Amino acid sequence: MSLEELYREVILDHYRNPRRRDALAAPTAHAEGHNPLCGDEITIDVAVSDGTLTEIAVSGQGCSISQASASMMAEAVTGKTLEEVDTLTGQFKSMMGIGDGADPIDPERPGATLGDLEALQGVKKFPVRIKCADLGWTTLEEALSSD
Amino acid sequence: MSLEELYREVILDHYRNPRRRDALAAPTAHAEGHNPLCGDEITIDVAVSDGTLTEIAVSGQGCSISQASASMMAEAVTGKTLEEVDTLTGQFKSMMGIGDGADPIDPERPGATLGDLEALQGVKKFPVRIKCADLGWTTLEEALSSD
Amino acid sequence: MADLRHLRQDFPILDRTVNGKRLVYLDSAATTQKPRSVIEAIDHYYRTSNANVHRGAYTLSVEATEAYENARAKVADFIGATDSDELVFTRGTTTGINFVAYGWGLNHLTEGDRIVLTGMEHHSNIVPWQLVARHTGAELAYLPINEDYEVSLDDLDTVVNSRTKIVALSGMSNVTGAFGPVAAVSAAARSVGAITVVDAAQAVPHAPLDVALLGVDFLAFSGHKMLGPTGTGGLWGRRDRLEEMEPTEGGGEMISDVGLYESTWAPIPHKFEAGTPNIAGAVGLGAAVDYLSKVGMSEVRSHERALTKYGIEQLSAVPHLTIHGPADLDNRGGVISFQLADVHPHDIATILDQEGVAVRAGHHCAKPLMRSLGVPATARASFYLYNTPEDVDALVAALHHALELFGVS
Amino acid sequence: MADLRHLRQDFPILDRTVNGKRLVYLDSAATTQKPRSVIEAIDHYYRTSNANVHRGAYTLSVEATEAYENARAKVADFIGATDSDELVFTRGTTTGINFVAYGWGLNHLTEGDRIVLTGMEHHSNIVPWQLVARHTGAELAYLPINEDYEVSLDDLDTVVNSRTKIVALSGMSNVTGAFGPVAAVSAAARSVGAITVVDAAQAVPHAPLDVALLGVDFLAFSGHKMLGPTGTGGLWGRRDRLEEMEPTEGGGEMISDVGLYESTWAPIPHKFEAGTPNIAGAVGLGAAVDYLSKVGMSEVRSHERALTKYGIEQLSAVPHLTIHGPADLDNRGGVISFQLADVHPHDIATILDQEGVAVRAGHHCAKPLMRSLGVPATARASFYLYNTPEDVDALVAALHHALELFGVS
Ligand SMILES: Cc1ncc(COP(=O)(O)O)c(C=O)c1O
Ligand SMILES: Cc1ncc(COP(=O)(O)O)c(C=O)c1O
Repeated sequence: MSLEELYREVILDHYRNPRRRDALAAPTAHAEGHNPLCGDEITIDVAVSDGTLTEIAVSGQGCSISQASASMMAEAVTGKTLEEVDTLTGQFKSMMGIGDGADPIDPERPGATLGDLEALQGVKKFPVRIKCADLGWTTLEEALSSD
Repeated sequence: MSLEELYREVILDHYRNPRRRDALAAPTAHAEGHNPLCGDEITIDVAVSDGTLTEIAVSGQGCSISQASASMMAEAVTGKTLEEVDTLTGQFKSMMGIGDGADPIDPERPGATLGDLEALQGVKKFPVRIKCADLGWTTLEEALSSD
Repeated sequence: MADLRHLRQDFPILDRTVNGKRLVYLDSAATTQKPRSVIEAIDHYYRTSNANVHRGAYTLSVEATEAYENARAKVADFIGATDSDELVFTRGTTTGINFVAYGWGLNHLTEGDRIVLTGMEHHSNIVPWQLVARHTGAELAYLPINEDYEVSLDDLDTVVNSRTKIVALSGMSNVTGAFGPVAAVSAAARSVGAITVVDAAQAVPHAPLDVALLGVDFLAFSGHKMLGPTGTGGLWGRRDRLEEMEPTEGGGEMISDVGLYESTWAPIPHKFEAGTPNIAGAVGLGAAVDYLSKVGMSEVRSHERALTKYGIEQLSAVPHLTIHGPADLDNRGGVISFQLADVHPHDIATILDQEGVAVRAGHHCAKPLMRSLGVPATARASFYLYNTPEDVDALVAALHHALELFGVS
Repeated sequence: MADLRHLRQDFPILDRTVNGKRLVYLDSAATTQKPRSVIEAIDHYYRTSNANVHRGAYTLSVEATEAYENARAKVADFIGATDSDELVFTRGTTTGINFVAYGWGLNHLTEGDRIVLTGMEHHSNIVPWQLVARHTGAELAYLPINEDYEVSLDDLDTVVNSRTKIVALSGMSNVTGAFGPVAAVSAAARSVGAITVVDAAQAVPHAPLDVALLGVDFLAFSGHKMLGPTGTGGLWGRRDRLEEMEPTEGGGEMISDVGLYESTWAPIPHKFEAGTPNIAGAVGLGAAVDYLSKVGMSEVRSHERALTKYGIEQLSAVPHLTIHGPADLDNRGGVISFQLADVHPHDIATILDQEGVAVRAGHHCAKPLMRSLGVPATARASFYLYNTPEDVDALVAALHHALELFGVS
């Protein structure tokens, strides 16, 4: 368990410069997520049209892990079909060792499916922080299911 | 600590044939006592005139100790001045090892001051039962102070 | 009799003497003794992992949180709850029933509504309902007990009427040992849209129990009556019932957000666990449940059933002794209340204590039931897995001594 | 600094390592570690005297009752109460405050009455009052904190107005360490006929305190924050206030008589102790109080004062570190909340944990205060008698590592 593995540069970059913060002109769904154990918060607006997540806006506050994960997620899901988003969510949760395992990833090469998000795999070794990494994803799921 | 010392014949006699049970025609004071720890109950009516406790009626239910003690007390206080009752109460409590010690008794010869009540001195060796022995006396004190 | 004699060595207190005699502990209905594994689990927790739970990002706090939440999962599993969120840790049965009375009762009862209880309830399952009835204008109604010491179902359909919102009954009386008719009563409750609350203080510790099959809404029990630490207990509730229930204590851990004037609540079960919980207690209760599961609750039940049979036989042979409780062993647990001639129960307890035999004497927190029995107090012997026929024999011998002392023959 | 280093050997957990490093426990404001004497008192109780208290006429039960009531006397004495009936055992501060809110508040507040709180309260001293305000139509008003992190008394006379019935404030903030102005506020309360309730969760454990001199009406504290077991605490109340307070839990032990429809209550303190209490917990709390008394509360206070001085000095020298709390050491206790550059408190806690240093991160159950501070969370180090300057040094070293990891220089 090395802290250097947890606090990768790309994570700190997303923490300090979170992507997709701009409010959406016409969101079609919205959700607020909250980690009662630590107080982290994520709020998500999405615009979905024709089965595609065309735009997303993320805001919130919390630790580097929760904020960076949500920021990377926002990048990763934009422009994807809802089916692709669903698969990606499953794959991310698989990497974290949570979820139903329906969307496995190659544990040796998570980057092959998850790209930048691979940087978060160090979180798995810090069990308390898994919920932080997962917060954005759970909030997104909620937004999409409230649609 | 021998049980034979606790359950003296005179105690069982008072338990089975409690004295002074008859209701008073004209009580001047009344009190109800209750030992919340075991549920024993004593109810007392007294008639006081010219500083003398002329009559007393006791009723209640509970263990042999509480009922016998109240019965013996009733016998002992009838006809006494309030001052004498007060002294006797203090002496009884002294024998039980409770009270303020203002009315000491000769520990070697309690019978010299307390008469039959001496039979209760075995109770002192059974700490849980001291409150039982004392219940009648405390109730009497209450009745007299409510006067 | 399922021979559980080998378990006695797990209970350190059973090695002690009282007044020079072997301790014969016959008061498990009040609280049970603790096996070494429970005592050591508490000790170990304080020596290695003690920290406050939740909101802790450091190792110790994570370990403490895991220990606490693992205990919840174990206890939930023990009573057959598939969803451990449905298990709220409490201080005991009393707290659990009060939570339901105030948290569910206060906001579901209105003037003229009815709360149905039975004639064999413990004060814990009476007083909270009296308080809530007073606050809401609801009325109380009782299913009385019959001459077999069982809850009478004769008037079930009229007592549990259309205004009934809550039916609360004991799974087993702590005085007579009689089982409560939970299935029949909860069916009647359901048919009028009322909820059923079970006081399982004497039920959970002594026999297999499966909340998933019982068909009730809430069930409260005490950890200290099932080998666990004092100050522990559980309230199980169906998820939807817990969700519609208000928290009755406000504070830390039970909130989602707190503003100056308004707050919102955490999801169940934390909504009902305000403040720092009894963490070591929960850990100890988890160890207790492990112990009971290893022995097997069917074994516990059959051991106690056999011991109760033997106890009733032996006690019935004591002159001038009357037992208050059902004769049918399939309808009662290991609690035997009795009178002995005109020896007052407190005197019995004092006399037995001189022989090392610990029994309880008094109204057993069931004054209304005592009034039905027509006595102000009883003496009570109650069994658990560590009791043996020799314990019954010691009890019987001491009772003979009591008769002698009181000159009864 | 009062050198209490020799006490460390009394705390078994301090021997353990975390992530290969010596455990540096800096989270005593959340819960404290336990000395061997407390752990052993619990163990001893279960091995030798465990029984239910009160109503027991046998030796074990008498011993358990004595142990329980002796613990009450010790704890009462520890806080300066001359009458141990004024000390109610609770599960913790949260339960104590809820008891007062529901038991005293509900039947003394009416529409338009005012409850005054301060801007530095823990959720435990906010949420119960919100709940009771909602039930009664009373309103909440706040004494805000000023730029020195202290409760502002500027508007005391207008905030504590003639409609005020209850003033509730903390003796010491668990976030900033600031002491609450108990004397000034309770004087203002008295002058309008209001009662004062003190949240003494952080006050009782860390300095001498004497309720007989404080002039307040109720005072709640937690046993587990003063070396005692989890699931313990005390509510002290002036006799007349306790007597006019309603019980908030109904059940066994708290009654005088129970009928089918009406009941009457036992005298204080038992009126507020429904059900089987946390007996082993009370015994452990008694041992904790013995331990603290032997060390001496003035020693504890001066040790912590010196450690806080050192801590503030050392932390102030860490680049990009901001402390949220009063500078005046006479007006604060041993709790230091801080921000470190843009490193989120949870990240700080995770990083420190790798060095064995346990600090808490989050809103510390004080969301309204966090809003005043303008931060969603802080990291917090808090001290007790077993902490040393080396603990502060370990904290500071780990904070430097955090700055490195986050590339802040
Ligand atoms: C100031 C203050 N009040 C109240 C509490 C609540 O105490 P408990 O969780 O023991 O009920 C705490 C501890 O978290 C506290 O620090
Ligand atoms: C049937 C029954 N209900 C409720 C209780 C109360 O349990 P506790 O004292 O653990 O709250 C008891 C135990 O005394 C009991 O026997």
